[in-house]
Amino acid sequence: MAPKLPPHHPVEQSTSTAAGGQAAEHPAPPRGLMRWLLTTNHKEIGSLYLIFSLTMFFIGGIFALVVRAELFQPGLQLVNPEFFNQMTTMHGLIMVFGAIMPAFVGLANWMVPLQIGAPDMALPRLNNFSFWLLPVAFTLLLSTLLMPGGGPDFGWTFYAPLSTTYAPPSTTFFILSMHIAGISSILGAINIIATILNLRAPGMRLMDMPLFVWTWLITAFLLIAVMPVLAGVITMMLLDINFGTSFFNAAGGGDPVLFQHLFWFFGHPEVYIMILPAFGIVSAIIPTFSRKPLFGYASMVYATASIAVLSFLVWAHHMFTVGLPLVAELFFMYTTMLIAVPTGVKVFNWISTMFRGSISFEPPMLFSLAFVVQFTIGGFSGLMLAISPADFQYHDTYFVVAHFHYVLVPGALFAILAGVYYWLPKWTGHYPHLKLSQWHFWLSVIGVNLTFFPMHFSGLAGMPRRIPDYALQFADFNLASSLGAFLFGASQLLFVWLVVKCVRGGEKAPARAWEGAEDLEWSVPSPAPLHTFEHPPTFRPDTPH
Amino acid sequence: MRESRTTDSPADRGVRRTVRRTLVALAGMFAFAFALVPLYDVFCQVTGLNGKVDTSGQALVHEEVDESRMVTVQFVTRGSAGLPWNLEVETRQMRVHPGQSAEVYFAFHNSGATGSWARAVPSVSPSNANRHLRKVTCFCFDEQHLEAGERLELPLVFQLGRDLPPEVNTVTLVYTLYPVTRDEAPLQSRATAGKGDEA
Amino acid sequence: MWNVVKSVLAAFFGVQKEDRRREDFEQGRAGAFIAVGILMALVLVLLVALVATLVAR
Amino acid sequence: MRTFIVWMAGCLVVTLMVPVAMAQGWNMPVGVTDVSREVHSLHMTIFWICVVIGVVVFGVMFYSLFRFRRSRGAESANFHEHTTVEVIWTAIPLLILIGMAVPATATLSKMYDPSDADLDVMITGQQWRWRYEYLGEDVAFTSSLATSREQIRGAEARDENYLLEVDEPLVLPVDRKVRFLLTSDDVIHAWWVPELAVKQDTIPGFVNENWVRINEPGIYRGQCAELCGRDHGFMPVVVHAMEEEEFDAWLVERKEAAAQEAMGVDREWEMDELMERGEGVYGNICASCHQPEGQGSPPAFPALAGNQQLIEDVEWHLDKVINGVSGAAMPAFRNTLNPVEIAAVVTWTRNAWGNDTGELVQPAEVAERLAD
Repeated sequence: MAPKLPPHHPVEQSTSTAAGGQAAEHPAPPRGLMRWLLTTNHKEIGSLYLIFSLTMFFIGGIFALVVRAELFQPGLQLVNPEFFNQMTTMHGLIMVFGAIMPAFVGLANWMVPLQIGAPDMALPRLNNFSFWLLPVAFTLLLSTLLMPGGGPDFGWTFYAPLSTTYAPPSTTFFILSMHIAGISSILGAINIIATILNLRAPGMRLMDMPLFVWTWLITAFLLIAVMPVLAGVITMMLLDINFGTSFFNAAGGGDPVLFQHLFWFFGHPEVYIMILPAFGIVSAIIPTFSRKPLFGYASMVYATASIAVLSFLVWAHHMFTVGLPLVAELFFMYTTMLIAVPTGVKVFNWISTMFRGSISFEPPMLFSLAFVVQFTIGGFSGLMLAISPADFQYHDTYFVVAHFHYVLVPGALFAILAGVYYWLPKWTGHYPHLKLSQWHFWLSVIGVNLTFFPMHFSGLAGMPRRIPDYALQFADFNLASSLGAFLFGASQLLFVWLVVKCVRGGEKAPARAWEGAEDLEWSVPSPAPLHTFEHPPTFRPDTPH
Repeated sequence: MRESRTTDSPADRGVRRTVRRTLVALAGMFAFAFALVPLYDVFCQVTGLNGKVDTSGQALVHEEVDESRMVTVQFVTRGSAGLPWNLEVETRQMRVHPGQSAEVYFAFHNSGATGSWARAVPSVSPSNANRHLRKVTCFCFDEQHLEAGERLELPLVFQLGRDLPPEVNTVTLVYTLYPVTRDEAPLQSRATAGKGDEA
Repeated sequence: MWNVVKSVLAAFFGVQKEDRRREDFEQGRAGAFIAVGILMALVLVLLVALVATLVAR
Repeated sequence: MRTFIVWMAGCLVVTLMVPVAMAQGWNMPVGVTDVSREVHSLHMTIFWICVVIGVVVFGVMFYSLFRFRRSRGAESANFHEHTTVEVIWTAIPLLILIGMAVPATATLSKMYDPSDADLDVMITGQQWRWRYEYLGEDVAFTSSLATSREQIRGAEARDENYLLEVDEPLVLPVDRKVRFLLTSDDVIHAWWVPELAVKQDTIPGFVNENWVRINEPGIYRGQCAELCGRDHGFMPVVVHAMEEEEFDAWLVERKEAAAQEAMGVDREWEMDELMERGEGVYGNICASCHQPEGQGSPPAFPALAGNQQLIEDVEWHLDKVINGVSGAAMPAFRNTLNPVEIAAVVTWTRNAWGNDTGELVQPAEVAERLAD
């Protein structure tokens, strides 16, 4: 087959188009705190999201370290079981809703307008509002820890009736904070959809968009589809707790299993909400550092869409042990296995992109390569979990913990870190310190694998998840996991130092900071001025489609 | 800044249209979440998922009794916290032919010092027998009230369909007694409205 | 119409020739693709459900 | 280049770790039932399929990283599409998956076989213990954690079966099909024994079904697998599988012991006897929530020591123990404890830790309350 031309585009290098005529029509922004409270600039809001997410990442990380410290050796040493349960629950909630999701929204805020040549998000004031909802939501959520009876202690999946009839009194506040965080996500999604569909540079068609934009568009649709379902579920919980209904209470004719169906109808697409934008980031970075166009751009888009559609058809694979009828078990087993196909296509495409490229190993590429390998490992364990009879043994053990941490930590989180390293020169005008970033990378990789790899074995050997103390045969695995967790946690401090250093100074970056980078964001100066693309850029797809 | 512009560019119109559409989709999905509650009940009744049973009586179907097959039907009764009641069944198990109707009595007894309301929540195992179990009369369709010390016997009349899957030889009916706080009752029926209001 | 179905099938499979894709994006209407896509998704669900039911017998 | 070698070495170490670890027995147990063997073989099949795919995929990836690295002067090609290859790598995984689905479906169908069982056992999850009832046999008992608090706190050396010991294991015969009916009194639990490949959620108000036919006698240990509140990590499952004759003898013995206990209800009990019995019951059943010294852990678990309502109102006290508290962790003990045990534990709590009421509740009184 004859090689075809790439589906992406050399970009106008003249910075005059991009930055031309800024400042003149913009009043001076208010100073100090008010500036950040009132900002409607997508770049500033993007930075706010990222800083918020980093803060939450450390808070959630501290909770994880409390858990790992207690599990360092058998016996109850540091915390009592009630507090342990609150820590596992809060760790999950904060990492999912407070760290990973806002980080992706932050990246979208920064990069989507730059990648499609838009001057800002479509709804800047809504953008400001949806950000400031988050600190409110999470302050509320964290404050439940100080309430009588403690914070949520029923796992991030908050299965009824443990989270309704048997829940601590603070649960109503937990529901409220989830509602606020949910509204924030929904507003963010509306904004992103409106931006992508309406503010693309003239001449840029959907199939010309960078994959990060594509994956975020699909993610935003997923958010629109499932966040209302989450809102519905927690509203039903609220009614059950405070108004005497019995949606999930068997005593009143309700059904606890219904909760799980509704939750996972939200929860499984939620999993993809946390991974699709990661695919987009990696699909931008790998071609850049392979100096070769992305292999199979169209099939990447199709695969993302297939994954999104399939994500609505697999929810009950989280519930194989609740006593589903045989037909349902088979249906969900088959659909779950089908997801492996588009996911596999993505991995193959990334590898084909590297094949016969000209590969260099800058920090963003290192994190992306680690993403590909370790996300694939998470995918393998996911395939094993899909086999329903085997899942009877894996379900609710550390094998599952290992699986989803492989997908979310060296998966989603590494992709976010890769994106940050990739775009830091654009944000700050400086390259991140090379040696430090390499140290950060290697320590993170070792830490992550030391933490999560042994969990496969402890799970297979029979250790259930969410237990504060364990039988002696699991001691070695847990020791390794705890050491790894502390190593990983500590190495993230390096990251903070590195980012601060990079903001303050460092090697200057040109507009096109990476040699192989092709998308529109590299046509504006580094650091990107506050206002870009006030006049739409000339988008010149070099292929005549 | 965009919003403060007075000009009505095509992009602005597009944004407004997109926002309108996503808001409609949002409202639809929120409603859908609540619609899933009754839908789930229908789904359960069709598939027998979770041993959910009809909460209203079904008509006896007159069909030929399958003399060649015997099925064991077990009855299990359970209490729950907060209710000083006993529920006992006259026989723990009986053997019936598919197509045959049978009657069994359950004795309720309130050993508490005050009158109270309760409901027996039914469950059937295995779940694929559920579709073929027809309850003609059951105390589980209604909430029951017993005065302090009162004793009450209520019947269950049921029939196993002839089309009961051949591998099912034992059917277990479990009844769990739950207390009902009477002033909650209207709300409860609202929550379960999707499957035909009982009583 | 048949072309739309073929393209959607290709999308489900995840593989499509570049020129065909270009053709779709120049000639096809988004609405048609979405409608057929939803329809095919339903067909897929029914197909898997059918297989599951048959196997469970 | 150096970086690259480190990469490869790291990946190699991780890959080599896996078979070594599995050889060490760090793997899913093969188990002692036909079903568990099938599940194990499914697990190993899919595992090796993943290993093979992984070796191929990562092999190509690392080859590319090595061969086409810029520091070696690689020039990039410009291809970005190849329909045949794409079709192949979509079709092959699909075929592998179908190949995997076939044995998985067969095993699953076997697990869902509801046909006649020789013995029915009802398993009820409670915060935080298991209750076993042999249906139609009049044998029922509660099984709770036997590991001492001192071991958990680290004041004593930990036993070999730390946290996996119970006061009374579930006793089952080998070579007979045992049907489990699973339900719960409060929240969702999951009954799991890895060696039996049975993990089933227990759901309040609903009954789940599962079954097992054990091939080898022995003691098999597992745990609750669904987060069920504070002591989720402290509700182990122990199954003692016996030869059939041995099991029948055990069943007869249990029935006689129950009859013996029932006879004791009618006689007059002494304070000392009740206190001794009550302390044992309290330690087994009540202490996990209300704490060994009766101080409780409010607000979820009220204190018993110095509890005025309890001290003043014996009727109220009996009612709570017998009938439980709706929507709280306090279960009804009317069916799980016998009259002697209820009388003993009530007597104990009314006279321990400075609750010196001096009152004594006779088993006969309790029996009367339960009956009328």
